[in-house]
Amino acid sequence: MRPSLVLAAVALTVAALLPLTLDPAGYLIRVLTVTLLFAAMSQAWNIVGGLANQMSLGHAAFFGIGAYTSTILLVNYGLSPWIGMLAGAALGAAFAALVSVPTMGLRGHYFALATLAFGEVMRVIANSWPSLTGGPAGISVPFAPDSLLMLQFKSTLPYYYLMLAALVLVTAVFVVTKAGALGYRLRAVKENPDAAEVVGVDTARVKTIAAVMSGGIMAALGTAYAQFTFFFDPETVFGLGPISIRVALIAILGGIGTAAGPIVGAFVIIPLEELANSWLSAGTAGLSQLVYGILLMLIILVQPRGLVAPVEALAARWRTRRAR
Amino acid sequence: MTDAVLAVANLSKQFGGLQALRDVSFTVAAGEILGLIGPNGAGKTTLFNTLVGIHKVSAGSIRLEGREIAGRKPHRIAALGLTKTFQNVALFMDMSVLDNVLVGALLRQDLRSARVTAAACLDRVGLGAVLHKRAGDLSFPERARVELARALATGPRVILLDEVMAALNAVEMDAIMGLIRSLRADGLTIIVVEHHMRAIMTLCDRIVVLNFGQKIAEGSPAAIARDPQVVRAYLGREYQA
Amino acid sequence: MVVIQALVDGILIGGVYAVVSIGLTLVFGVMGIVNFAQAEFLMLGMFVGYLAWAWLGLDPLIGSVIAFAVVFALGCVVQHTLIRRVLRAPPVAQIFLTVGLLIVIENAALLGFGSQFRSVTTPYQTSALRLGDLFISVPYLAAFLMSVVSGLALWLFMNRSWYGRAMRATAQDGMAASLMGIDADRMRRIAFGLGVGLTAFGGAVILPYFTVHPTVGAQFVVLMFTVVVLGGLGSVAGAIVGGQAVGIIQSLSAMAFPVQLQNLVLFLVFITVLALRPQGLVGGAR
Amino acid sequence: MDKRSDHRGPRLLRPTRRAALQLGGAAVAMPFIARLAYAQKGPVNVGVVLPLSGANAQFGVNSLRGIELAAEQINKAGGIKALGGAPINLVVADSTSTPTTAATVGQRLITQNSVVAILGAYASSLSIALSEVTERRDIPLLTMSFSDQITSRGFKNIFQVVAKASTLGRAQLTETAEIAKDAGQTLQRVAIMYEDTAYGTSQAAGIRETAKQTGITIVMDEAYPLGITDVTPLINKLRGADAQAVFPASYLNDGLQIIRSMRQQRIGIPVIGGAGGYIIPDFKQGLGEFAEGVLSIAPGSHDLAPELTAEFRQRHGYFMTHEALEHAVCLSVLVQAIETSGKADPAAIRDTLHTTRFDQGWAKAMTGGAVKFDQTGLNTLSEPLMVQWQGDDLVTVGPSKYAKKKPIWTA
Repeated sequence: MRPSLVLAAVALTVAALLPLTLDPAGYLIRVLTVTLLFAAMSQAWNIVGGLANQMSLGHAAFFGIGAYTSTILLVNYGLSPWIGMLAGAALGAAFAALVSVPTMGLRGHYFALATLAFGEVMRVIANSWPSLTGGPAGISVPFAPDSLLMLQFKSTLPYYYLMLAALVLVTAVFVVTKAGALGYRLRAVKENPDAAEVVGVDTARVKTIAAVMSGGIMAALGTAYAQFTFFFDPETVFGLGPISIRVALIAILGGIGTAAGPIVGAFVIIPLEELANSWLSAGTAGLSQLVYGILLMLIILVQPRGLVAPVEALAARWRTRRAR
Repeated sequence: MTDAVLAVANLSKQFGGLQALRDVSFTVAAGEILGLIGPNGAGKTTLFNTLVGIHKVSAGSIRLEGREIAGRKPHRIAALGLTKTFQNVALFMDMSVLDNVLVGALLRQDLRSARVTAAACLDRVGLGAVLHKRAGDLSFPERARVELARALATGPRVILLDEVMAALNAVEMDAIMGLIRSLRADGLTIIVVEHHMRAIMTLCDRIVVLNFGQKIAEGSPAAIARDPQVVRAYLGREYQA
Repeated sequence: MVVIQALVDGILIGGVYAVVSIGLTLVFGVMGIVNFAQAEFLMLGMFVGYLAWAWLGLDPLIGSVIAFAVVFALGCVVQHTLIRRVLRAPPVAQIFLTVGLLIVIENAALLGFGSQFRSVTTPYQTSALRLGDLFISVPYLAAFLMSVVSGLALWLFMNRSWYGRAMRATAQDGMAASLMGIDADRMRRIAFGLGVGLTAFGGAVILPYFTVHPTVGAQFVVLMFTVVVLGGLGSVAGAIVGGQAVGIIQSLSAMAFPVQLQNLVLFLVFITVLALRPQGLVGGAR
Repeated sequence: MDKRSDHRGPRLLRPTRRAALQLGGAAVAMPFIARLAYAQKGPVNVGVVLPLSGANAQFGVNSLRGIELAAEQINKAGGIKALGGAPINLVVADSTSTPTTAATVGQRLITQNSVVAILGAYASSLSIALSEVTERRDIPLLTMSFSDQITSRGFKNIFQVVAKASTLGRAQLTETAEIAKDAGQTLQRVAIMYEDTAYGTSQAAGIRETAKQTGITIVMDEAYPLGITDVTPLINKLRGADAQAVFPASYLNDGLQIIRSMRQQRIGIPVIGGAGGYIIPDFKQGLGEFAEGVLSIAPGSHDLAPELTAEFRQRHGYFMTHEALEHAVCLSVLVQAIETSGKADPAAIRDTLHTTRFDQGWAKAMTGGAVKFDQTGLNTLSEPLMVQWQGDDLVTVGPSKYAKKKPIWTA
């Protein structure tokens, strides 16, 4: 068995058993649940940002589409969020395809800024269309008794397992994609788009496929988020800071393009935010965020390729040595 | 002209106000090795890039086995059987040697058989021993051979080689020339851009000469070597030396 | 008449947008870095201007010079200690270093200045010139004129002084510039200081009508990106055109659409320009 | 009264902070220890969730100052008597300005600090997100957020001490019409402009609704994006609208810009702000003499109970803002509920809050001199006030039974 597989199996076992030691409606499990969700979101971003090297700063657009689609369907038609999740994923994927058209030729900073604008467009639309979205006042998921069908629980524990399953699923999609033909093509496009084209890679097509996968998954996670928090407003799900920058940051800090990166990143960033908040915020306003910002900069300065990069490098050296 | 695998007619390419290619026409027959020469800046690489679709054609026609390919995207052209290597070596530096070639092989095969093909192509260019090295860690001559293997892996009908012999010593050069001949023996059609005149003269069946984006001569190596216009424009000193 | 009023308003505010955004484009032009923290230097400039007014009784239009000087110095330090270290890092690391910087500056300001909204009181804060039915806001006009002056000064600096030429040489090829005896590190330091200093200057000149608080940067960050992308990333002349474009689009779009949608209109223009002319409206100009 | 430049009463908070630190650290290392916190005896922990950083920080800090003042007074007066003098221990958490964070820190306060109730979180979106947690954990949440949504969802554990936004919006229009009538003018054409936030839109909806009922024409109805950098397009529209009065709902920055631009264009019609930025000291500070005569609706006002709010002014150098006042009321009402029920138990507190009329302590500073919640948790006694900048102070000018001075109407 490959060492990474062993590691994954151990991590999964720990993750599955850990909640049994925690208060099922407590704070820690909530933090862990949010962490798993953000790890999954960041992993979805990683398909575009890591494999295709397209640094999207607009992934909130898809996330929000998912959250609003399922919630609107639930509020207005009583449809199960599972159906809403599928509908949202379809819409998110479609929107990703749409975004791909004007951003296809853009690279680096230009792509980042264009996607950022798309995220903001969605936020403005959600804000200015109250008859559909509830507008700036936000939208609440109606209270319902515990039910898997309606994806609603009083305790945090079921959400924990929901998010864990989501993370496992998204990571599996990422790993399979990366190891498959699409993964090779995406890496080729990332390294040298001209050369990739000349040896037969349809760069536009593979980038669009990656974007559509990523957007669809992100939207599905939006539904999971809506069901978990019960209330959200345009700024929460379409926000540049709370979502778009955050998911990219998590992947980058962990190490983009690797399956472990977003997970490691999320387990560093989200608890760090929480700790900074719970230790310092009662003292002086802004101090916790200040410390958080300084830590961010330090990590980027010390390890610009992400926290898993040194481990990856070691593993790669080991692999080549063995291959010889 | 039915036996021409590649037929270029009145091809022009403009960048803004700069006329990089003007009315270039030539054909290549199946199984031929065609040399393309010209002084620096004559438009050789531009011609290659235009043929494979990296640059958009400004005017003219390119027919591959009778089919018009001008205006198509590079990957479509590659799928139809025309590809090239890059003068400055455009490998996927962070990927392994095998994976580089694998990407080319994926054009016509699934992942499993592509891997076999890629290894075979690397064997053929003599790099069977470094499959798992990072492409960026290779020496320059090795990189050029990976380029060649990657192009071969796409299963082309016509292949354009842009200075694959640069920086090689005499032994290595002979090996590559042998390889190119064996590819021709397999039925490939090859166009070669090369600065090394001895190589061009011994390798090619026919030579096209470009200068200032225009074709100024075409013929057998011997005829080209005697063409006064070519000698004046380009060969002169260097070839006689 | 209404159109002319909207146009005049758009041009005046556009001048201000231009001067706060020039710094962003300058930093990108010289170093290839998109500085997400740029708007935080606007906030710092506003605070310096405010304190100069509150403590020394200086009008913000004069305080803007102090704001420039202080933030210029700070910018040099930031460049030397932080930005310099990621010049060769992947763009993602660059962007997120500046995101970290944004968080740090914003919260340091919250700690240092408190969360209060602060506003200066000037004798001309409610004055306007009146030309027939046309109103020209004095604070806007003053900010606009200051912007024009600073834009001219920057143009002179970049084109007439040795520093300016050396900086442009560094922007084109840092290595070659070093070989010619230019201290590229120093040029980048000055460029970054100048970039954030100009933004701070712009922050101070809008004080007569705008309120400062630690999170005021967030109101400007996307706007600044829009300005520089419309004009072309890295192009100083472009930032001026982009600023005008944004000002006029905002002002005119309000006549046809609800004001609520003014940013939607702006972003759609932004995306269209990026897709069709990624080099910006003034492509090629430097 | 000790001298302190720091605003937040460090002595009061120091134990809290250390406790949070220990608990936080322990919880990460060993979840078992965290549970022991439940067994703790002694002070009564009250959660405070407020935006202490981010865009709403100023209002969060003011709110906290109000709560701290009330807590200090209660503790100085011997704590909670029904519990043998147990002191109030505030556990403060920063919600930043994001709803998710508000919910998460709320969860933390409940499970780690075993708070008996939570106060907060100023902004409606934060309070709503927070209430989703408190409702599921059956912890009372006392809030001064205006939004109608707060008490319209059938929640059992939420208590809104102020009138709803739609009520405020209605009063904003009817009170204004009243004042205009007294000045001999009939209000027929009004303009509304509001930021597109939960607060702005719901208040505008209240005005719109009332205008329809009372036959007043709305000649301009414009939402604008939060964080607008240039209000001139709005004022240009206002100039063309021929309104008799304008109703802006916004925080401070937009408010100052709106007044300045109006004055530049010589638009002299009365301005009736929608609370928010129009009734804080900085408004006067920013505008100086140009603040004079600006009216605003307010859910509460410091001058209704000068004997209570004077200490705040003394301590901080400005009048007690309404959010500070109402948050003090939240704490005071909570403590009275604990006294009445005799135990620091969330369920008992909730039931007492639903059934009791509170007329002691800070509750006296509210309209009607008391607080009484109905079954939805809305304070039925709260009435919106009309306040006006006169001289250096913000004074209550309506409704007449609460008015301290006569309103000035400059038509």
